[in-house]
Amino acid sequence: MIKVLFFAKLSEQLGCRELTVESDSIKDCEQLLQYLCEYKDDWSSILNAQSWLKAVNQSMTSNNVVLNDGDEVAFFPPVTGG
Amino acid sequence: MIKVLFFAKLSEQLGCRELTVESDSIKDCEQLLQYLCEYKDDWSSILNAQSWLKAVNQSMTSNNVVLNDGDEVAFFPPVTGG
Amino acid sequence: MISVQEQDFNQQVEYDRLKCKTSIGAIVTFTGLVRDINAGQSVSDLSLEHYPGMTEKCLTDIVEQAKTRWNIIASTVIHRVGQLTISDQIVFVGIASQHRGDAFAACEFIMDYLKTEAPFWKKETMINGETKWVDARETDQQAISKWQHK
Amino acid sequence: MISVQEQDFNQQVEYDRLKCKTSIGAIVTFTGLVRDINAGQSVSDLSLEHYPGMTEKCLTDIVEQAKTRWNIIASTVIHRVGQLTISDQIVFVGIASQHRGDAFAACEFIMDYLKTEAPFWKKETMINGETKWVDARETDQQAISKWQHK
Repeated sequence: MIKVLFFAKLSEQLGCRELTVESDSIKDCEQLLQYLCEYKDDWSSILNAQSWLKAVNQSMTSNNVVLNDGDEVAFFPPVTGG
Repeated sequence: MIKVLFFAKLSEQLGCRELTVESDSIKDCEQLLQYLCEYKDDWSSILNAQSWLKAVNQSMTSNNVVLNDGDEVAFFPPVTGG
Repeated sequence: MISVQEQDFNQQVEYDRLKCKTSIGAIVTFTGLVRDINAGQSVSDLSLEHYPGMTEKCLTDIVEQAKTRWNIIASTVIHRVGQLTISDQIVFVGIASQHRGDAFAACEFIMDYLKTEAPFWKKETMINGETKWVDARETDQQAISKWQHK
Repeated sequence: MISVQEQDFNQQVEYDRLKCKTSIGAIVTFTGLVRDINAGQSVSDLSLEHYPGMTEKCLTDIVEQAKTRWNIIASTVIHRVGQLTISDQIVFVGIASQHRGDAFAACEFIMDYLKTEAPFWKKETMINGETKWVDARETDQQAISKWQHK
């Protein structure tokens, strides 16, 4: 089970803030993204429209990290706090 | 008439905070310093012991500024505020 | 002290908290406020979303990094979330050090990294009622580079 | 606002004074405190002498220089004189700007120049009763150089 989170503009566009993915075939971030792109009709175009940031277990990474059961993966736009 | 001021460690060593010099023969800072060195017995050694800072009319300068009647000249150690 | 909170904060309280040891010679604070105009448009309100859990972790990491580079006696980072309006306080970073050089550098370093790494997102409501997510600024990304050559 | 004064100042009051316009997005403040140890010796008290007239002129000049280099919406410089003790506030520099880069730079610039140009002199009383005039620090002179290449 992988917990997927979306934030800010991305969560608005997808109409989704949180998702649980229960697929044994997802081994890394790229496979997860592929799965999400096929999750709903318009998700592929939204997820590919710009380069979203990604955090695995609450640490930002641009790598294709290997995923394990219980991992938390978040996708979001560039941050704008402060 | 030239108003001369001393501050901090220098005023303590000279035993003087303020002095009025009424000499028509003092035309610039170097002549003033020469006059002060001869003002009291130990002033020459104190004034030459280290390089004191100098302000003419409340602006710091390292130049030998020309002095006019009514000018204010101050001598003091490197500043240590803040 | 690190806090992500909805409620406002008080300058004197935060200053007094930082001033905790007699070895402190310098306290530098930064406060970020909601400006009336952003990217040329008149703003009326701001809402701040964040990623609970990661936010606190990220701010802790940034402060720890600062502590490896500078002498820091006490530090505070407060970031507000939720609904804010013009001139409201958004963020506070305070650093207490022996000397001012450390306090200035650590405070600006933390703000620069917070701006580009901490998972906060601003959504503005304009005075015409329109809402829009604030775009990340290229200048914030550039601000990071000055810390990578020191 | 520039003030040379014997009385203490209050952080919240000075912050509120700086926060005078809705265009302000960043407020940076520096506060200098009397440290318990200076140059390895335990300090008990501090007395601050200055050159009345020149001090105010010099601080005004430094702030004006900062205004030519950075966008400053409001500024405050307060420097205390007279008798102070451990942890007492000595100096406050506050800058309000649209953006943080200007506020940080202007605040540190003013402190660096104040340290080397403003006619203040500190005399320390040690816990053993000895008094001595504080020596100027070479590092303060070096701090100036970073503003001359920018």
